[in-house]
Amino acid sequence: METLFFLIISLVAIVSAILVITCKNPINSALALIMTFFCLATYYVMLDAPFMAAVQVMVYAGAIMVLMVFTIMLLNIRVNATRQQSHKVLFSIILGFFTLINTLVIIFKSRAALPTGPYSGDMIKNIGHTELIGKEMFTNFLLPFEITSILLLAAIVGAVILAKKKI
Amino acid sequence: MFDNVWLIPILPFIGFLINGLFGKKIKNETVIGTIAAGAVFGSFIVSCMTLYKLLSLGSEERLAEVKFFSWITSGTFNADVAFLIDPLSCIMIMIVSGVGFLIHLYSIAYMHGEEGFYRYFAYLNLFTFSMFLLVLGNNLLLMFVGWEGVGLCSYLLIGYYFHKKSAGDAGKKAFVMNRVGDFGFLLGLFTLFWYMGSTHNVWTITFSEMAKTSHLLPTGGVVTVITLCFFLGATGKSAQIPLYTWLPDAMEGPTPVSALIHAATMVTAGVYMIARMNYLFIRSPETLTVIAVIGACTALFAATIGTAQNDIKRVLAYSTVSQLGYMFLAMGVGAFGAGVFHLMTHAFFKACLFLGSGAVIHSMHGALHHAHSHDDAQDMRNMGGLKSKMPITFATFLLATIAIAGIPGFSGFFSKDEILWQAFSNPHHGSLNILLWGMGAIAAGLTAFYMFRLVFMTFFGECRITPKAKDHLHESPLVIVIPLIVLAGLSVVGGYIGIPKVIGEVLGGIPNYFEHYLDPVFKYSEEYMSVHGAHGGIHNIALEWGLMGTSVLIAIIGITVAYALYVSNTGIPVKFVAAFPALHRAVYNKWYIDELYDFMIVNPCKSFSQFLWKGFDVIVIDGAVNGVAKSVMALSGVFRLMQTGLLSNYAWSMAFGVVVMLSYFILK
Amino acid sequence: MSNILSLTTFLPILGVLILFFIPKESKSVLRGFTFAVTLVTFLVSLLILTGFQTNAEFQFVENVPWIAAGPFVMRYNIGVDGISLWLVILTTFIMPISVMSTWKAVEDKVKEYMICILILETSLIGAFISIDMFLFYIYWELMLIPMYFMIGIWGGKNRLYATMKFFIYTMVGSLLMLVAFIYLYMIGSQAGIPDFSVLHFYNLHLDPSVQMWMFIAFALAFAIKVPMFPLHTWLPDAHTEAPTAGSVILAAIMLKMGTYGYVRFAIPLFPEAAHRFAPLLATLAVIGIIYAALVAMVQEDVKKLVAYSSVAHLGFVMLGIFAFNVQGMTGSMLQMLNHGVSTGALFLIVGFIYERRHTRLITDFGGLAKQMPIFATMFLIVTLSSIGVPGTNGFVGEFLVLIGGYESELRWWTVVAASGVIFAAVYMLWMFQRVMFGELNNPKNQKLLDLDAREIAIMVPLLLLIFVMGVYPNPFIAKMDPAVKKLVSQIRPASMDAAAKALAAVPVANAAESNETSEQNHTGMPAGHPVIPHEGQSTSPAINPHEAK
Amino acid sequence: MANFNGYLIISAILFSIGTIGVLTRKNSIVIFMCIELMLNAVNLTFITFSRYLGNLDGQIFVFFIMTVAAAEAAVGLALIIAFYNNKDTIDVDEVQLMKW
Repeated sequence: METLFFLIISLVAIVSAILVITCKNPINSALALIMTFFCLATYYVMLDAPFMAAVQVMVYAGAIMVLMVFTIMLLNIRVNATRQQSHKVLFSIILGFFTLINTLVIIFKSRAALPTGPYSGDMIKNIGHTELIGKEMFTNFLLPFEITSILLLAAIVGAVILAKKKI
Repeated sequence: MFDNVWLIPILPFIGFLINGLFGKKIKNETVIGTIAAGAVFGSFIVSCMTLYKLLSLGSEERLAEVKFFSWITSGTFNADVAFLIDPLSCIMIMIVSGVGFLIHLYSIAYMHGEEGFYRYFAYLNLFTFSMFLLVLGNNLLLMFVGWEGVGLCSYLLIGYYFHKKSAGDAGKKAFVMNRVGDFGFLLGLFTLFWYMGSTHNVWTITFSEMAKTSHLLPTGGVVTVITLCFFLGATGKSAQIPLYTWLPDAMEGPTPVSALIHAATMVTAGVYMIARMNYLFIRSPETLTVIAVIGACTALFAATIGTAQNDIKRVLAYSTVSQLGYMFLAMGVGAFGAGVFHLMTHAFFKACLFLGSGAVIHSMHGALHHAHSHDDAQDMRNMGGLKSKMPITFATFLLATIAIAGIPGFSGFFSKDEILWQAFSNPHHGSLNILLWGMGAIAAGLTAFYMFRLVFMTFFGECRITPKAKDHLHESPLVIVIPLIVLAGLSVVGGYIGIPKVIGEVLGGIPNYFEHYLDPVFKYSEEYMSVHGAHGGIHNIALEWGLMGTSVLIAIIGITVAYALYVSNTGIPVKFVAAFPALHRAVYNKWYIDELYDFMIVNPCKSFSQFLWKGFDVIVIDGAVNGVAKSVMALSGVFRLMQTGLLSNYAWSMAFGVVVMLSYFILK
Repeated sequence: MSNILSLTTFLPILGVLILFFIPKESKSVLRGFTFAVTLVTFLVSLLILTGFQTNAEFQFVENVPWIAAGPFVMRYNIGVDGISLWLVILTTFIMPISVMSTWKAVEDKVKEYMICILILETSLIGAFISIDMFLFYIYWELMLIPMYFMIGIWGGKNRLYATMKFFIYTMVGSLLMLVAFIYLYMIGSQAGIPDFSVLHFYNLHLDPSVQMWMFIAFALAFAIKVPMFPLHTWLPDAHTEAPTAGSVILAAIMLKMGTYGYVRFAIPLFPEAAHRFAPLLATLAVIGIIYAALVAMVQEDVKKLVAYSSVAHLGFVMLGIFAFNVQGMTGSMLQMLNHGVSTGALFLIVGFIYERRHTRLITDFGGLAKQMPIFATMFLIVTLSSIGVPGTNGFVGEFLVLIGGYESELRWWTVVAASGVIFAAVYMLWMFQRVMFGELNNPKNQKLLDLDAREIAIMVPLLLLIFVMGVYPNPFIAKMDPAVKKLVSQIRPASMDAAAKALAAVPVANAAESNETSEQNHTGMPAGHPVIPHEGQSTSPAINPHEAK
Repeated sequence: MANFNGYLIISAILFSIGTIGVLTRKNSIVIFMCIELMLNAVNLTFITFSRYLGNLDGQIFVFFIMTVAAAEAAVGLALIIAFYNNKDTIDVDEVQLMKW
């Protein structure tokens, strides 16, 4: 039963991903992307990572896509009908196809690694996923956490300066 | 015993240093002259003492080596600065210092008023120093130092009037031709050193050791190569057939220089070298034939050119080349003693002739200068009748001319006749002897002809000088005349110390002092001859007298023809020239040898090097280097086009890169 | 004292530091101070000379750990032996002279010029004394930089082309050498060699095929520097564009770097390969001698003529090196010193007339002998030394090279090289005659003044050295003899088995066969000349008159 | 645990779709979105493995990817706005100044 559900979700994800790259109007592709993000969120839940799903929805679907849609609206971009030259499209599809083939080959060729980590599936369920992540985040990964804050600061300052009309 | 020998070369060297460094400040000509002449006179005194000490020794142990310091020692090769005193070197130092001193004395007056007076005497002393090195050196390397040193000094002295382009060219020509000869000398030295070392483990270049180990040398083969190379060196230095054209051009230098360097001393270096290494030359019959033939050819060839020259010094230059041919002829037939004897007598009368011609030119120059005419002071055609104007010069000149012509009783006769007889009777060349003797005799006749032509044209007949200058012609000052007289005396008396055997017995058993004196030097070659030589030499007294008579007869014929042409009826030479214009022009232009050398060697060399530079160096090599640079630029031009500026291209190439790498790692 | 070598090397750097504090405007102080520094360095280097005992070992050795990066261990390992001693003394001797010669020649940016000269001096001395190959490589590259600036900034018209060509030409060569160094180090470290010191690598026996490639790399780098025949075109350009001092240093010392490289690194490290390549490189050397002499003959520019003449002189040095015997090697070492002195003097002379007339074309001169007599005599002496007239230094070196070459397998090469002696006389005397003799008709020439006290002071030490080395070369030869004998012994035994192994190992190398055949008929004179059979007869004691007496 | 492969397959597909999108589209905003899509595909892989391997490092790393993606989005969109102000278009092929 679960696999059937999984198949439906993946079908939806793939169709919306394709929609993202094919539809002419950027708004439609934005919406399709949001749809993909939701599918991903469900995956995360299926992988016993509910907190991640929540964060995914909030950050990606909520913040980033909203920003994107806002920019599209701000710049009221006319739908340009011109498509890339055909030969470029053909090459890129071939290239995309080859990346797919490569990754699939890696997936199937690689031997299954041993589960080494301390947190088994049911542990997450009974202790609570968020608590575990919090503990992990603020003990081993404290330094990267601080660095990401600096990264965000830099991004904010950069975005403000770049987007201002007269510097 | 001979410890003061080092004084001989050092005195002229000190004279050179003083005049060279401080000459400009001294400025007083007599002081510079006395320093230079005094230095050579000092060497003359010491050489006399050395000769006297040498004669006091018994004839067997007349060999002494005095070592000063070791010059170059590296590996198996060592050469040290050491002097060898033996009969041969004693004669040479006597000639060099004696004639040298007289010429120094003569030049004090001759070079009076010259702008570079100190420079002239500095170079002359340097020349005497290097000549002493050449003559006294006990090993081949030291001899080579003297050898090149005299070449250098002749370059400096020929180019003395350096503002004249012809003098500069003549100097350069002399040096380069000597250098070609030195190339041969070097090769001979290397081959000898290498062969003796590698096969017999005798690593030496000193003459005494070479002589002692000369029995190890084979006959012919490698010795022929060695001796031919040395002979090439000798032809370069002593102006024989292939490399003689520099000597006539060397007359650009002042006359005393021609007298000292190009008559008495330097040009005899080649003869001395062969005499010094007689044990080598005797061992290769092929080389001896080559030397004899070239000697005879040079004698005849130069004599023919001498007959048609008008410049008084050119005539004497060609006569020197011819007389040197005689000396090499003597060496070629194995008569080393006769060759050295002729060298000595030639030094006397040729120096006297040159100095005499110098006196004539000097007074002609003065006279023409007074008359402000620009005629050439050396051209015999505007001379004549100087007999009355310059009696002493005429007398000495005549004596020397008789000596060179080979009239009996004078030194020339004894030495030249001895050579002719040895050429005829030597055991080495069999049937070739007659040809050699014939060429020698004809050359003797021609010598007599052109020498007396010179005397008649300058001293006899009416004076052809421009009328205004006629009364300015006067006898040269005392300092010029004394050396003339001394040299004329020597050229008369000089012959009597080496009277040939056959005449000696007739005149009451006077032995040939000169031959006996030189015997110890040629000891090893005599031994070799007694063991290996073919014993076919002719010892017929009557034949010797007969040949002697014929050669004297030819000389007298030469004189009478000259008298007939240039004194009694002077019209004949003009008619003769008109009759054979081509022959005359050819002879007058030295058979176009110089033009031939230019055409065959000098110009192709120049054009080839021009091609090498412009063609090969600039186009090929530089072209390749710059070509590499340009191709790199072109290549970078191509790669530059890859940056199209389009984002999609860059993204695509990045993705392509990832795919390729990924697939590589998967497939590996 | 033990670290005198480092003191000599880094004294100029000390000078550079102090130079920074001297104001740029006070030119004479700058020049005076630099001259003082170079003079002091020369005096200090004389201490090395006096303290040097004549034996084959390295002396004043300093061996201090320097870098240990991963597999590579480099030590600051320096020392001087018979071979490098005289080259160091030559460097410190030439430097004060070249500084003195730029008194009036360089007016703008004098401070930078002096700094370049001092850095150049350090790198040259360093290169000669370094035993550690890596240290040698650093000094080898370091010397290019100051010379690049000296030619590039203070040079003549198209100086950029010349300096770029000079720099890239040498760089390419040295990169090859670096690769060879590292590869050698790799092999060495497997064989248990702890660091880069060349002494360890001397007795490391490599098999011939590896040796061949390594030798090619080294030989190419040093051939460019020497410069050998096909790779010489950078020299005339570099010389014509360089300022006087630059071209004196370039000619007197930097060219010796190439030949020193052969003697120190290329040949002793790879004896078998050296023997296999000896005929080829000797041929290039001999071509170089004749070719450079011929091309020098037709040059219009005096400096280019002198540049080509130094190519010819160094051809002689290479011939001496490849003779592989004591005379040849001593001769080439001497010829290096002579070339340094005489060509350095020649460039100074060309500099004098260039400073007066600002032209280098021979046709612009003529009849200077009357106008400048002192200059004329000095020019004459230096020309004679360059031709190699006996009594001057040129002759001793050339003679030993030729006699060494004649005894080795390079017999026919030496015969051709000896003819180079004639061409040398031709082009030098022809140039001398066109510049000095003849009519003084060019008005500009009539106003030239003779050498002043400074210029005479520069020339006198060089002239004295020309005569001293010509008349009494023994002290020079004695000091370098043991080291040369050791070097030759390092190469010589290898050659005996090299021929045999070369035959067995590399079937196709015909160079080995020619090397082999010429060794068989060693006794006969030029190849193919039969040894006369009846030689025995003359030595048989029975009838030999000599002993009999 | 066979179905883990499923998640990996999906992320591979999404990733390649994102790549194709980046390479083909000319509109810079859509390119931007495709990059976001690729990032998310990678996130999915991370979480799959963290779940499969049992340690949470993967998930925490996804956090960091998200922050980076956010920062990137901010700066990227600012760039696009600035670009639009100058060129009145956001067509990627217009920006050709960075060439020889």
